Amino acid sequence: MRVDAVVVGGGPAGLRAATEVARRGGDVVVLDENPVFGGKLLGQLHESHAGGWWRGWEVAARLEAEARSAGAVLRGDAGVWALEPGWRARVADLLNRGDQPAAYEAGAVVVATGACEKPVAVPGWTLPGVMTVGAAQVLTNVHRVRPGRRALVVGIDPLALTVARQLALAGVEVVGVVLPPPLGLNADAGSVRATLARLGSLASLAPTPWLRMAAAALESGLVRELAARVGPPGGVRVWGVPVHHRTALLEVQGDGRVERVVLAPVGADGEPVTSRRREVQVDAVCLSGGLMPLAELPAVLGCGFARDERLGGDVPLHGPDMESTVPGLFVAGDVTGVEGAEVAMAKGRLAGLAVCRRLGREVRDAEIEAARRKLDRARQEAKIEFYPGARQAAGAMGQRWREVAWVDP
Amino acid sequence: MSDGPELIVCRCEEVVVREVLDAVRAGCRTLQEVKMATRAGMGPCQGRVCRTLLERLVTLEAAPPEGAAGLTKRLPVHPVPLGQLVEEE
Amino acid sequence: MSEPRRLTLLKLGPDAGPEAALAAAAAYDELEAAFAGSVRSSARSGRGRLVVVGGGIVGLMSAYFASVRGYRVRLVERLSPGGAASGRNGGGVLVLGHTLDDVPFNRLSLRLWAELARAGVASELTVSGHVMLAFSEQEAETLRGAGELYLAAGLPVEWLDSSEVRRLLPHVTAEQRGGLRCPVDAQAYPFRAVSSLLSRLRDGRAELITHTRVTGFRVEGSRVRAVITEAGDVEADAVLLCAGPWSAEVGAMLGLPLAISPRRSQILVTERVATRVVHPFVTGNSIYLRQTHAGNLMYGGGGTWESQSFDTSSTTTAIARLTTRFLEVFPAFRGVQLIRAFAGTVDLTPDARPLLGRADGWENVCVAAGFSGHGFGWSAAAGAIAAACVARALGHEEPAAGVSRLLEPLAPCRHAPAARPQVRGG
Amino acid sequence: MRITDHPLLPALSRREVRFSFEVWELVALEGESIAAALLAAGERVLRHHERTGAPRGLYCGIGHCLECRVWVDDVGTVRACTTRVEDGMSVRRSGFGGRP
Repeated sequence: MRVDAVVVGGGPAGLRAATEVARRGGDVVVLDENPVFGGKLLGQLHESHAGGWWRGWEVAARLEAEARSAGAVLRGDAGVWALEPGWRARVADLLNRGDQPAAYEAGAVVVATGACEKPVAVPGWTLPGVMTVGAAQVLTNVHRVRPGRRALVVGIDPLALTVARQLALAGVEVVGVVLPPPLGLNADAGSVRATLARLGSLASLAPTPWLRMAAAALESGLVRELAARVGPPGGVRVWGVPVHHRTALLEVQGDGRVERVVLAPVGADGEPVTSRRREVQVDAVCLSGGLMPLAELPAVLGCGFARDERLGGDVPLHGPDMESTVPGLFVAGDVTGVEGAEVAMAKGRLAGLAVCRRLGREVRDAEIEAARRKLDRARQEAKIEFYPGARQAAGAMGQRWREVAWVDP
Repeated sequence: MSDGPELIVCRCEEVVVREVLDAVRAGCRTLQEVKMATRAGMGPCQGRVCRTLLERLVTLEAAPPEGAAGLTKRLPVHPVPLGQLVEEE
Repeated sequence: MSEPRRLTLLKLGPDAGPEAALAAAAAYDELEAAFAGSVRSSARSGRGRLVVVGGGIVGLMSAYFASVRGYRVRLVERLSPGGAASGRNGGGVLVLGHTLDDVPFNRLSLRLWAELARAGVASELTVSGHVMLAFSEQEAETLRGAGELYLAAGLPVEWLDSSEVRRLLPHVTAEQRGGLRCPVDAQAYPFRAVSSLLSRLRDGRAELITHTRVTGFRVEGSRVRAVITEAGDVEADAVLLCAGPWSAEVGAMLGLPLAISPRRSQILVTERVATRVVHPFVTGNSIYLRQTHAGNLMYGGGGTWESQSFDTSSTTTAIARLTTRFLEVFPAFRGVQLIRAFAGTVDLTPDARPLLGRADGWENVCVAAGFSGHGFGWSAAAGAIAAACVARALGHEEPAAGVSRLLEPLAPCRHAPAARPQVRGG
Repeated sequence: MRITDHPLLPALSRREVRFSFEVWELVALEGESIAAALLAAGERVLRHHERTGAPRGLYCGIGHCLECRVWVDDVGTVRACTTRVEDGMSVRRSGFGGRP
């Protein structure tokens, strides 16, 4: 089937991009693996910078309605398994039916595939009942099923704390938020110091003096060192959830499913004090290792990539109009750096305009400029930085684009 | 605390830390070579989950040769039912 | 569009007849007498320094057999050992389907693979048999005729009618018209075979120099004295070129006109399904397929999309075409998921027969390359024979006259006049 | 395990659908994923590892890790986390003769 543009991913960036294209008369189809649209928005529930609650599903519904009324076609259960330059998107109906096009030819493609969670390896992490915080969020807020009666959250970062709070709101007893095992392969997710650095970005949201202190400590390496050692020994409560920034999970145990966890305090040297290990009964464990861009389609196409941990890892190199190094392939949303839904929407809008221009439709420079300003503003206003320094990193992308700082995809 | 030798790194193929480290110590220098020796990264997720863990584990143990690629990303980018791949008439 | 040739592996030409089949049986006896048992270590040692160029399955096998024959082996590999087509292939160790000229060699290989397994080279070798399926009465007729010749060539085969095929392959389509089965054909797992050979070689048999490019040769008259690499010179009493599709490039450094061209071969692999839903190796309908020991189904084959290059990307065209053909054979698997597509580069020769033996113009250079898509199955025989060629070139052994006669048609420079010995980069 | 009273999430009215898992007949709510429906019914074990037989359940929840794959008759392998349960669906832990 021939269309003007294909958008891969129906989250905030993809829906927003499609709306821009459709509003300017473009034939556009949005393809998403999920049966419902909105991506990560669907499970989001946290306090917004404007005051009140950010109810992601309401935002998703609005974006979906806007895209549909502009004329975009939204197709769910659709897995895009290959992109061929020129362009052709190969699509699988994941329910294995045969009533929809298996390919779309298009003049441009927007990859808005979002982000996925980085793994946290823990002894026992394959037991049923161990899941990522993202999985717990979807179960709780989308499907309205509790991941467990008593849950432990592992990993101390903005997403983990947000989900811990959501679990508590849903009536799950959250026994605590702790560090992952301090194994070399979990990198700095298990380190007290790196944890404090991550928490700094949350300080303005969380009404906890200790967190604000930790944020201030970021300014000085010496103070950070000190903060790592002298934090409240019993942990702190963030949004009513006990956060133990000096306790690590050692192991998840159970016969065929999660039954208990083994925890131990972490000493000043960063090593767990195994002599003080203790068991806690839980039936769910939610792991958080942070988010990373999900950029497989650009990688297979040989796009240039740039590695920046402040953006979550390897991101497709892209220019000021969100075009990748492969002409006609645009990227938008968290796939270009983990910055959250509002920034993703702004990226999507910009990408949508750029696609229209690529398709030969009239887009005034002023409109592009306005979209760029809106993106800048969204970045400034974003309350949660998933990784410290994301704003600066995103700002540096323009420089990188000019330098073409390639890394092998 | 050591990285528990029996800790599963690749969930799909149940490859544990010890197997990966043994492969590296036996001479494997790249993720591709580790994959060949252990099956790590060969399951349905094709390394989407374990890739970063394997990268860290291998580089903790040995420096990969210059320019060595990690696990390659190939088509299809996610599993697809065979019935969806038949040629159109 | 003309009907594609669907009997995937059947390579018997129209001129194949009973006499050639009987000759093939006799040839196998010669090869067996010369090479059976050659996986076992001889008492000889310190016979000289052999440098193997190329760490694919043929290079690794050659290194293994040469070390067994008493040579000090160093193997130079540009990237990862077994990292190209040697690790990415169908894993067939097959005789059924080959030309009558090749049958004795492939029978030898089958035997040596089994000997290697007994000697501790783990490869998940399974004597699963091989069925060539017919999808028309004409194909059935062709296969029955071929069966007679293979029997005469010493290969046990039997004809299965359609219902017998279904008993052997419970999920196969009812559309098939029977099949020719060879019970002794086998399959192995390339990753395991490569890994196991590597660990055996590293265990004191050979020195492996990996991630190192060969840049030239140092020569003296008609002898190579050293292989020049990025990591320095490697002194050699003899050199064996096993660089697969890159052999032409390496051979050119010695002025050798090795007629090898690269061709992409694509393979697809599914998620695991219950093991042994497909036990034998299966060919037909223009594809080959097998189920690995782990339960994954893999399928691949030839086709018009292949490129004459070293490009190993996977194409959507091939994925669609191969999958369509696979589901025609096994419609029941339409809900199973494809998890990966991969590709390797095979080393084609003009007559689809390998280049195996001493190189014209050089006293101490041998070649084992050009296996034209069957290198994995061939590799055990290729390694044993290549090691013997080295021993002959160095004057350490004189092979039986019958074996020499069999190897004449495989002379490495047969497709082009040998240039005057010359060297580049030395 | 279902959340029926939540301070912030709006109440949903969802139709009941019937499906089967292995030998059990179960009731789900329309629109929920297979994994959610099974968890609501108390079942966390979605499959067993093909080689070791170890039980596995939902892990990433976004269709990425494939841990939750199950077999749906007449469809094939699907991800329990992203596939909506449908009336009459027959879900099994694996296809082709069950656990190898």
